[in-house]
This record gives sequence, structure tokens and C-alpha cells, in this order.
Amino acid sequence: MSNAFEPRIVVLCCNWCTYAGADLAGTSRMKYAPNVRLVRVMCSGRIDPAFVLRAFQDGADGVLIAGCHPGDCHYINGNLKTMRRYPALETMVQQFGIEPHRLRLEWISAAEGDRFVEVVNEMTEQVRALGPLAWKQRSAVADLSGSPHAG
Amino acid sequence: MSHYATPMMEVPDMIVESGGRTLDLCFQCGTCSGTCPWNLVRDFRVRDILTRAQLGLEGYEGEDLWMCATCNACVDRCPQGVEIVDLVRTIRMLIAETGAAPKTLRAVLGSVQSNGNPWSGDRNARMAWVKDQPVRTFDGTHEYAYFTCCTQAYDPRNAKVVRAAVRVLDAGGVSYGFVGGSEACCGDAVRKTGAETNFQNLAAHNVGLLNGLGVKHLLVPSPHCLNTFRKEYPELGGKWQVTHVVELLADLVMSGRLALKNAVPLKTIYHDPCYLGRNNGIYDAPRDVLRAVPGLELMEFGHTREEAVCCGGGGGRLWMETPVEERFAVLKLREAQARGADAVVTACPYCISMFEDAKTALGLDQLQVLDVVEVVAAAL
Amino acid sequence: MGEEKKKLQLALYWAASCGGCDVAVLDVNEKILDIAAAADIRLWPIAMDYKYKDIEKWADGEIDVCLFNGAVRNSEQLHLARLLRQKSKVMVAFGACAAFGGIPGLANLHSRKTIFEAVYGYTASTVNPEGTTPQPTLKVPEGEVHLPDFFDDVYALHQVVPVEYFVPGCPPTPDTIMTAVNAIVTGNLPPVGSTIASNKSVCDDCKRKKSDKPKVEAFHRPQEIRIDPEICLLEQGLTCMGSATRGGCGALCPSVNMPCRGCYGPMPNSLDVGADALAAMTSIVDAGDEKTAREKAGALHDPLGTFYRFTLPVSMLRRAPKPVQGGGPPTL
Amino acid sequence: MEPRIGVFVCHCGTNIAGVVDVNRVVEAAARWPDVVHAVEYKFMCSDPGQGLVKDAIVKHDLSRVVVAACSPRMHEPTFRKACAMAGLNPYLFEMANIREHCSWVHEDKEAATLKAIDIVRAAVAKARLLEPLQTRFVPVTQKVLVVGGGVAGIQAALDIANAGTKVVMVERAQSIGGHMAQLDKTFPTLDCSACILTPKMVQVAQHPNIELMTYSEVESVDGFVGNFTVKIRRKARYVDEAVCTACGVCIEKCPKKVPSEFDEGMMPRKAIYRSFPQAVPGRPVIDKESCTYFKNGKCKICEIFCEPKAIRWDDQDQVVEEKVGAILVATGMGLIDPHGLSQWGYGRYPNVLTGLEFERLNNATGPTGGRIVLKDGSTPKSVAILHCIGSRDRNHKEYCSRVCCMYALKFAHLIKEKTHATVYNFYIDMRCFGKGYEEFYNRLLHEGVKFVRGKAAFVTDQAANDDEKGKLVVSAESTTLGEVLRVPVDMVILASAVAPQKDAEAVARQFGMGLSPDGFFMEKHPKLEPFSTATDGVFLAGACQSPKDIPDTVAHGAAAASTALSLISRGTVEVESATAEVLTDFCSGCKVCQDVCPYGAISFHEDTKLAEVNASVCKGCGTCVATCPSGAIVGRHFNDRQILAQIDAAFLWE
Repeated sequence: MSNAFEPRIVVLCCNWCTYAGADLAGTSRMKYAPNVRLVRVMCSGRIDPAFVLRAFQDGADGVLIAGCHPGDCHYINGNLKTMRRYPALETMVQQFGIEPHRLRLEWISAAEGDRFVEVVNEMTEQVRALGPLAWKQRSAVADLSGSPHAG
Repeated sequence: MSHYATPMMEVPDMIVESGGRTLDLCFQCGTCSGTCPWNLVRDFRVRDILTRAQLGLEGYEGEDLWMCATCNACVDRCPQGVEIVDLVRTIRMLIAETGAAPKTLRAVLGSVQSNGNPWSGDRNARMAWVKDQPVRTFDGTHEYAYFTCCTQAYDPRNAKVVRAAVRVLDAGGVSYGFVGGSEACCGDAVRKTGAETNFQNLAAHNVGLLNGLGVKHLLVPSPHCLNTFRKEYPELGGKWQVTHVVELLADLVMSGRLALKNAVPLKTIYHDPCYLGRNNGIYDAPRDVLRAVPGLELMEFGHTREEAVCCGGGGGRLWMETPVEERFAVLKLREAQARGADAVVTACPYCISMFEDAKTALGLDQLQVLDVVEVVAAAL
Repeated sequence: MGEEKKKLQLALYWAASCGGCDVAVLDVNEKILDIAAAADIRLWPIAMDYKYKDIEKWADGEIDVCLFNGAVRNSEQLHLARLLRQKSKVMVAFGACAAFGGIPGLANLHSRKTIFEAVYGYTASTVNPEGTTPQPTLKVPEGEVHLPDFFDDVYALHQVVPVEYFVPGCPPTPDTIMTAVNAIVTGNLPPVGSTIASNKSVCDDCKRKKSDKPKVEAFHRPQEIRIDPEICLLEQGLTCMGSATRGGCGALCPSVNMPCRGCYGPMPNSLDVGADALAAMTSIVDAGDEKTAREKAGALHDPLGTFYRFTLPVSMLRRAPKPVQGGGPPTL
Repeated sequence: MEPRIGVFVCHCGTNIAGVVDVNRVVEAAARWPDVVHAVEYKFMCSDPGQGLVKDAIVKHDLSRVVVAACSPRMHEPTFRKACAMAGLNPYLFEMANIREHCSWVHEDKEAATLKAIDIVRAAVAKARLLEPLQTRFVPVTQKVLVVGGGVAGIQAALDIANAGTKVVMVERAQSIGGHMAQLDKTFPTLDCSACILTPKMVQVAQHPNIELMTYSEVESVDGFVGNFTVKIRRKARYVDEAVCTACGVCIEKCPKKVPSEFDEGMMPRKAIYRSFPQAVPGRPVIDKESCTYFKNGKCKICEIFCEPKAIRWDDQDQVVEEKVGAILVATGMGLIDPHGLSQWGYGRYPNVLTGLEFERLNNATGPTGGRIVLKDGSTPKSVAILHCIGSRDRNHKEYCSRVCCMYALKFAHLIKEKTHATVYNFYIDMRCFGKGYEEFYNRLLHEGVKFVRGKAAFVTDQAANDDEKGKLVVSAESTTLGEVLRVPVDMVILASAVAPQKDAEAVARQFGMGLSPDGFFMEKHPKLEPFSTATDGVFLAGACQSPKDIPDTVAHGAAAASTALSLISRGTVEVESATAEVLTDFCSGCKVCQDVCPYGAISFHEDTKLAEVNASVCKGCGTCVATCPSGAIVGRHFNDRQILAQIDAAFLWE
């Protein structure tokens, strides 16, 4: 593989809609950028904002939160909580100095394999254009814990 | 010699690679052929071309390829979303590269290359239609830049339309100026005949010119200019707002800024230009304008609006020979006459030319061919 | 047991702090006498003169307990932290700054360069036409003079030296202090690494009334509304950090109509205090569609500053990224 | 004790191995900490594949199992069962999806292999932290709700009821019967539709195990598999069912006429009406919207003539509650709105009909008593039947409606039989796939029906020559001939597309189902579970899932019934084990969780000041877990540590 920058995008998604939508993209043999890794939770309501922060901390260049369309939640309205959390999370993440396109919220139903493909491809290109986030390098803090007393 | 046909896959591959991506979607239901107006006058099956092209069988590149008037009726109805007109254009382009374009077209393309217009008109005489009428040249402060269609600039019949347009726009207090003679053909018909390089040259010239003049909003008299400026120029750097004269007229008339006081006691029948109607969805604006003309009666053809039959002048057909009995314009004038119309009204320079020719061929002296703009000018 | 029990050897030190923690120690009032009776106070810069040399002379482990307040953000503070660690049996991160980085920790959104640019450059009260900034070393006719080196990052104490106990608070309340002191004096100490405070949140001590299904209609800042003294502050739309903050303070701020600002730090089982607070506060915003959610939850002012007011250096992301410039380790 | 993880990588034939280098995945997995066993196999879901897992659990003392294969939505239950059989708690199993999410969506083999390794690594990271969970069961309510009284619902209801299980059938029209009741004959056997359907309708009404609620609609659905609570709105009928004798005098006397839905608006019905003469139940209802009395307070003629005094003007809608163990959705299909079909002349020319309009025209109970006539009453001499109108058409519905070819043949036969008219079929492809269908097509060829292979482009009344004058002209290319035809006819029948019911989206939402891209209800698996949905305990029957003809609809209804019955007779149902749990040490009773729980499963204890999760109500969505500001709720099987481990392992970050 070449050394060109390949974005690493973590997708935090629900089991019933978006994960199934990604399954449908698979069974329909659609093709999309191989830059995403899905982490499945049962409901997008389970997506703790800490998961997003952790992904960035780990080195993700982008994070996609995805769940059922409002009104279609398998758990009645778990996704509404995600919807409510997102605006402040978006602001906070940007306050940390992370560019807007790196975090995204999308509603993708089990029937929208094509939408999943579209979002993944689009986000991959947007993040590619932004370049690496490189959190670990750019936020590296010198480890000063070494002490004569330590151990 | 056997009669078996052997598929040659280089052909479809080449078409697809050259932009005809929907070629393989055709499942040969025949809706296109069944729709095509050519079958009113002679046998022409576009499906045949597509099927042959899909399989790389001889015949896709035959003379029939140049029949298509790009009226888009088949594309609208195709259940498979095959971009038939685009495919025809792509195949023409591939054939034209081999120098096999019809002779008459070659002359037209030569003129476009040397004169910037298809009418063999002198490049410097583009504003000759003005005669002694005072007109304004676009200076960057005007809201609209009026882009004169080549056919209006060089064809004496259509020049009357643009002179009428000046009177109407002035009466409506419109802030506009003419681009002024240095423009080149918009290139729509040129592109539809497959002369892609020619088109690109024209477009580059126009984009440079209009952007240089600071044009924001183009006013165009031809649906062909409208279509190509709206849909094809943006990706070539021409990102202007584009309005057809008839849209602006409807706006002026409906808002009361243009008063139509004189009665025009004509029984008119309106012909939908394909590039105004089917391609851009403008059906009501011309009708609204005509209905606002005092004393005027508006009639409809049997097939109208989305289903209107083409005049036969698009896709380069304007410059190709068609026997009188095979001209759609002839059919349409006969229908207009049968319905008792005094005038066929339309909103496209090509339609005007095609109808005037048909009128002469049929000797229908009492039937008038008019542009909406001319009707409005008469009503001022 | 005729021999008098050896008095507790106590050191108190301040690093990047406002002095409030030291004042808080005095704030235990008459109990300070109990402390004095039980302990020899060997070091307390706010009250007593001292020299580095004096400390260096102590034997390793000579000090029983060092209460270290303030964050570590320059080389002098780091030096003293290491030195006192060496001399002390028990190191206590005292107060929010030592425990979590505290308010100075918000400097992690910037770097030394940008901080100097502001402080010695463009703040309203700065007059510095020569653009002088502090330099660690300066040659003068008399020789070289040194200033502590200012770091790019603010550290909590345990991020630079091992720490046995944490006493949170800005400052720790007298009760918290006495709990800690008593534990030390009696030797009745919790497991190493413990925080001397509650395992429950501030809500546990808060007397305000909560609905069964709390809702936030809109977010406000305290000065914008007339605060009902009875009802849960979060339900009134104030960004009260109580539910995401370790208790032990007795819910002092909420009891006087001020939303909790989180100075006792994250809950023991927390992943990230900002995530905790954000999820809780916005999940209950009364919004059923995206537009309303954006209007209401999006109106939460300065989420980062609100949620990490005292804890940015110990949070998951810890700081804002620095511009990419050739990489390499950050300047200290 | 360190976990002992076994990793099993599936080839899925070439589905995975054709793109992903499975050996490299195995090699990588073998190097990870705690992985003590890593192998690949052709088909992991096969018996020998499952055997590999079972044997390895015993032989290698595995405490965790990771299978890298297809979607967990497909085979997680399979492998959980295999683990359990080998004595491993099924929740110590984790699945890595390297097919749907990897080999099927990528072409670059290197990138796909690296991605597969990442996916498996993340699964292993999670597996390492998995904890055993107790499987829990609750009893199943011994009753089934059937929504929709068309032939699918009727078949299903009878099958279930005959097996001894109670059924509640809800139908929103006045009568059951559905579209099949509108038909005259059925293809290819030409059975009389009413003759075969009405006995079944009567059986439904009389069955001791079936409670029939017509003129009723499901209002809300709560609960979960085995334990649904359904609210049903029984619309006011204004006719006392207990008193009415269904004599029909009221209908006869009612002066108010409105277009009949059952007759596709081709003939009127009264304001007090039954859908059709053989309606079940036979007792009429008053349509409040059209009734003169309800409009202006005058009339009451029905009441005057009603001998048993069954009219009740003060009747009110009632909402009844039913508890059921399973729900069978059989809400059927609709038809495409014909007004978008103007190029084929619908709405413009009176003698252009949709298929269902022709059904009514041809039906003995229809507007003409079954005479096939033009609008002017004369008999057509020629008829064109246009196939694929709105079907197989990206401008309308992309799918094949599946029934049109055959009913077009049936129409052709009936027209020939009744009128001796010339009949033309304009088609793209003849799709005669069922039993006896091709034979029927052949029979029609014998009968002299004309077939033109070419889709009708348009229908016009603009005559091009004298033969066309006064006729409808169909323009189409005969693609076999290479000739564009203009065929003048008297009548045009559009085989217009079958479509989802107009309210399919709302209904899907109500029952927690999804919609397929075509707008029909989405089945759990297109091949293996076409009658189940993503919501356990909710089943699909008939054309609500996709267009179907009668034999397929009946078969689908019976299959759905047997699946529902197997749930009912199992008696108990496994409920979510991966529920939420409050850590009392950290809970301060802030009550935020109570607000966010979609099921009201969390309660606050005044005495302890703690939140508590009711595990039998909790569905394990985890919303409270993410919301709890105190880190005091754990989501089993998806806990923070497990998810963070997955995120940490999602890429090789360095």
C-alpha cells in the first residue's frame, strides 16, 4: 500500500437500523471505501459521548454516529437521546479543536444500504481532505511521572 | 457468406467509457421507439440503435443515428432510466471522430469553428440585426445580460423576434444590456451532433467572455441556450443564473409591470419547444403570457405539454435535409390549420425556422408563425 | 507506654494554585489547634519561611504526610513535587488543582506560545512594546539568572509523581479536610489511590426536589433566571454538574442557588466527566425533533469550559491539539 | 484467570475467501494475547463448522469464542447455541462480520484483508471482556392478533384457530375479504373467487376461537414477544350488532349515495352499507362522513324502516385492550395511484381502466352485472391490455408486480369469452412462473389472443388515419418485428402496478417493523424468514411483504401462522438477558435515567434513594447506561469496558 493518507473512521451504530443497513449494502454487493470500522451497540441511545472522545483519543480521523431515523427507533425513542446529545457534543468536540467534518450524525435505516455507502464515501473524502487528525501526536503530553521515589 | 452476426464488445465498452453509462440498462421494451415522433412519418427505431450498440453489431452507426432530434420524449418515458439522448450524442461523437458525420453538418461545424456561429455569418456582423434600433450594451450594472442566439442574429426572420424583444423589455422597464456581438454560439446543437471539441471551444470562449464582463444573470431567447447554459455550463465554469425571455415576460405580465393594452384578435395555438417544456419544465409561463393578451384565443394541439410533438429542429436536424412530407413541422401546421388556428405561437428560434420553412413548403400564407415575444410586442 | 508518641511530621506545599487551599486549611477554625497538637508542621510556605536547602537536607521519608496543593505547570513546581515526594511517606494531592489540574488546567486548550502571546502581548492591560517574554535563562552583567521553565501542559500531581491520596475540592471543605486529617492522624487510612470524599455524587447530599422524569426546557446561565430555591437546578435549566461530580462537599453550592461546578471531580466509575455531564444534561432536553434539539440542547453555553472546569488535564482528551510542526515531543 | 480465546474464520465458500485472505486473518489472530486457538474453515455455519467450535471448546478449554463470518444478525444465534451445547455460556461468544461489512463491499483484496483483521481484532478485544449471562424466560400469552382480513389473514387466522389457539382478527373495512373478494375469477384455474373465499370468510366469523373485529383499527402496540398489549379502536357502527338481523332494508331505503370503495368508485353504495352483498359480517354500518343525518340532523330513514330497532345514533368509538403473544400483520397491498399514468390515457379517456376497475366491470356484482361494455354501453370489438404500467419502471415502481402477466391473461380470456373482441397484450416479458401458469398462457395462444412483445409507449385518441378515428390508439414497438405499431382499440386495460398500502410507513412504525426500499414491510430474511420481522413476535403474511398472487399469499399466510403457532406452543419465550443494572455504590438517585428509559423500566426507591432496573421490562437498549452521569449503570453484554476495548482495537492505530 502506498503511504498516502487513508482516513480511519470509527462508526458507532445501532444494531437494528444502521448496522442492518450496512448489512444490506453487503448483501447488495455495493462497494464503499474500506476506511470505516463499525462498533455495534443495540441502540444509538447507548452511544456514550465518551466513546466518541475515546475514538479520537485513540487516533481516529473521524467518527460517525448513526442510528435509526427519528420515529423509527427499535427501542421507541432511544435515538432521540442521541439526537439531543449531538449538538452540544459537536460544539464540545470543536472546542477541543477538532474540525466539523470529523464528527457526523446520520440516520440510516435498515433499508438504506445505499445511504450508508453514500455517507461512508462522502465522509471518507471529507476527512481525507482534512488530513490526519493525529490526536496522539498533536496532543502528546510529556510523561513527567518518572520520579526518584517511583517504584 | 453467413448471416450470423458476431458481437464486438469493443463497441459498447467504448461507448460506456465515453460517457454513455446507461447503455447497458436498456432491456429492449421498445418504449422509446413507440414514443418517437419519427414514426409518425417514417420508420425510425432508436431501440434498434441501442440494442445493436449493446452487442456491438453493425447498424448502430448507420444513417439513422443522425435522425434523432433530441426531443427527449423517449428519455422521459424510459422505464430503465436510459439516457437515450446522451447515448445518441456519445455515439455520434465516436462516429464523428472517424469523419463520418453527414456532409451538411460538416459545413455547419466549419462555420462554427471559423465564425463562432452555425449560419456562416460574419463574426463581426453579429449585431447587424439591430439596424437603426437603439439598444444598450451590457455594462456590468445591468441586472440581465441578453445573450443573442445565433439564429436571431443571422436569420432575418428571427432577427424580427429579437427586435420585438427590445421593445417589450424596454416597455417593461427591465434592466438589461446585450452581450454585444463578441459572444459565440452556445454550442447546444453542436454538442448534440457529437462535435465535442467544437463545443468545448465555444464554451471556453463564452465562459471567459461572460465572466470577464461580470455577468451574473443571463437572459436567453432560445430554449437551447437555456438548457445548455443551465445544465452543461456550470461544470465548465459558467455559473450564472439563466432565465428564458418567456419566463421573464410571464413575471412582468403577471406582476403588472408590463401592461398589455392592445387587442390581438388571433386564434393562436401554442407549440411547446422540447427544450423549454420537457427539458426544463416551462409549460405555464408562455401560456400565462398569451392568456393575458387582450382579444387573443389560445388553443392546444392534440398532444401538448409533456407529450408535445417536436418541431424536428433539435440535435442538428435544423441543418439537415428532411423531405417535406417527413417534417414534423408540416404535421403540426396541418393540425393547427385543421383546428382553425390563425397563428402557431412558440418560444424558440429553431421552432420558428422550422415552422416558417414548413409554411413556405405548404404554401399556407394565411397561417402565421409567431414568437410569444412578437405577440406581446403587438399587444403593447 | 511512657514514651510520648512521636508527633506526625507534616508538610504543606503550594504549586500552581490560588492559595485558596491553604486558606481552607485555616478555615477548619479551632480544629487547626488539634492539627497543631498532633503534628509538627515542617513546611508551609504561606505561613513559614523556607529554603530549598532546608528541604533537601531532610532524610528520605522523613515527612509522614505532604499535603500538596496546586497543579504543576513549570519546572520549579515539578522539582518541588519530586523533592517532596522523595521526602514524604504519604503524598496527598490536596484540592482540585493538585488532584485534577484544576482551573489552571484549562490552559491545556492553549500552549506556552499562545499563552505568552496573550499575557505578554495583547490582553487589554498589557503594555509591552518590546515584546519581552520570560526566558528561563538570562545573561546579565552579574552573571546568569534563571526563571522556572513554563510548560506547554498543566499536570495534576499524580501525573508527575506517585500519589497516595486525593482530597478534591476547590477548595476542599473543612469537613473533607478533617476527614482526611483524622484518617492520617489515627492511621486509619483507606487503600492507596483512594479519594477522600464520597463515592456518590453531589446529588446524594442535595436537598432539592427532583421530578420523577426530570426534563430541561431550555438551558440558562444562573444570572438569566430567577432560581427557585426548592427545585433541582438542572431541571431549571442550569448546567449543574452535581450528578456527574463526586460528593463530599455537602452540596454547598446548590444549597445557595449556585449550580455545582464540579470541583470534586469525576465519579469513581466515570469514563470522562465531560461525557458524563453532557449525556445527562442533554438527554433530558425536551426536544422531539432535530430542529428543537439543535435549538435547545445546542444552546448549552461553552460545554467544554462547563464540564471540564476543574478536570481538563485528567480528562480523556486532556488538551487541545497543537499545530502540526514537524512533530517531535512537546517543549517543556 | 486469563481468558482462553478461540478464533474461527469462515471462508463462506468464496464469499469471504474470494476477497479476504483468511489465512492471514488466522495468522494474525493466533499472535494476539489470550488467543489459544485460531483456525479457518470453509463453512463455519455448517454442521462440521459448528462441530469445530464445540470440539475446540472442550479440547482447548476455551473460555471465549469468536467466529469471523457473516453478520451477527444472521448467525449469532447459531453459534451461541453451539457454544451452549459445548458447555460454554452463550454470552461468551462474539461474532466478527467480515462478509457483509468486508468481503462483499470491498474489491481491493489487501485493504479488505487488513480490514478483516481489524474487525476480528476488535471482536477478540470485546470477547476477552465478555461476561456470562443468565438466559431468562417469560410465559407467552396464548392468543394471536391477526391484522387484516384479506385472504392471507383469513388463512392464518383459521390455521391458528384450528390448532386451538385464540385469535383476534382486526379489519378496518366493514367486511373481511380484502382484494380477493373484489375479483370475479382467479387465474389460472378460473375458479370463482367468491365461491372459494366466502366459505372461509364465514368460517372466520363463526369460529369459536376467533374474535372478529371489523370496522376496527389497531391504535397502539406495547410490550414484547409473547407479551404484547394492543389497543384496538372499534369505530362506531351506529348499528347494534346484537340486534341487527342483517335484513338489508335499511340499505335499500337509505337515500344517500356515495362511491363504493369496494367497487373502485364505479358504482355507488349507501351511507348505511355493507361492502358487498356477501360481506362478513353481514350487518351494515353507517358511514358517519356521508350520512345525511350526521351532516344536517335530518333523515333517519334507516331507523324508521329498521324493524328490530338496531340503529344507535349515540354509538361511540370504543378502544379495547387485548393481550396477545404474537402479532401477524396481513395488511395487504394497494395499487399505484393511476393519475400518474397519463401517457397511457388514464383519467383522460373514459375507456382506459385499471386492472381492478376491470375486475369490478367484469364481476357479476359489479356496476354492469358482469357485462364487459364501454362507457357508452356498447360492447368493445377490440381491447388492449398493457402490461407493466408503473411496474418495472424507474419512473414509478422498480419492481415486478408479479400478478399482472397472469391477470392480463385471465382478462384476455374473459374478454374473448364474453365479447369475442380481439384482445392485444403489450408486454415486456411474459412471466408465467407458477403451477399451471405457462399452460394457461398456451391456452390463450390457442384462443387467438394477440401478443405484442413491446411495451405500450402511449395511448392517444389523435387519429393518424381513418382506421384510427374514434378509437383509442396504442403505440408500441413490436421489438420482435422491429416495427412500430399503432393499434386502434375500443378499450384499454392498464395492468397498473401493485404498491404498498398508503399508510404502510405508519403501520410499520406501529409494529416496530422496517420498510424495504420498495416500500413493502421488511422481512427478517428474504429467503429463510420471509414471514418474520426484525421485531420478535411480529410476523408478516401476504402481499404486505411483497406483491403476491393468491396461492403465494395463502402459502405465506399459512407459513406465518405456523411460525406464530410455534412461538405460542413453546409456552415461554427467552427475554433479553443483556439488560441494564444499577451499581448501588455509585447511584445517587438523580433520576435522569428514569426520564430517558423508553420502557419505564427504571424506578426510584424513596427509602434507599436508589434507582432500580426492572429486568423483565428492560430491553437492553442501553440508553440509560450512556446517560447516567455517575457511571452507576452497567449495560450487560455492551458494557463500557467492552465497547472501549472494541474502539481501541478498531484499527492498528500506530
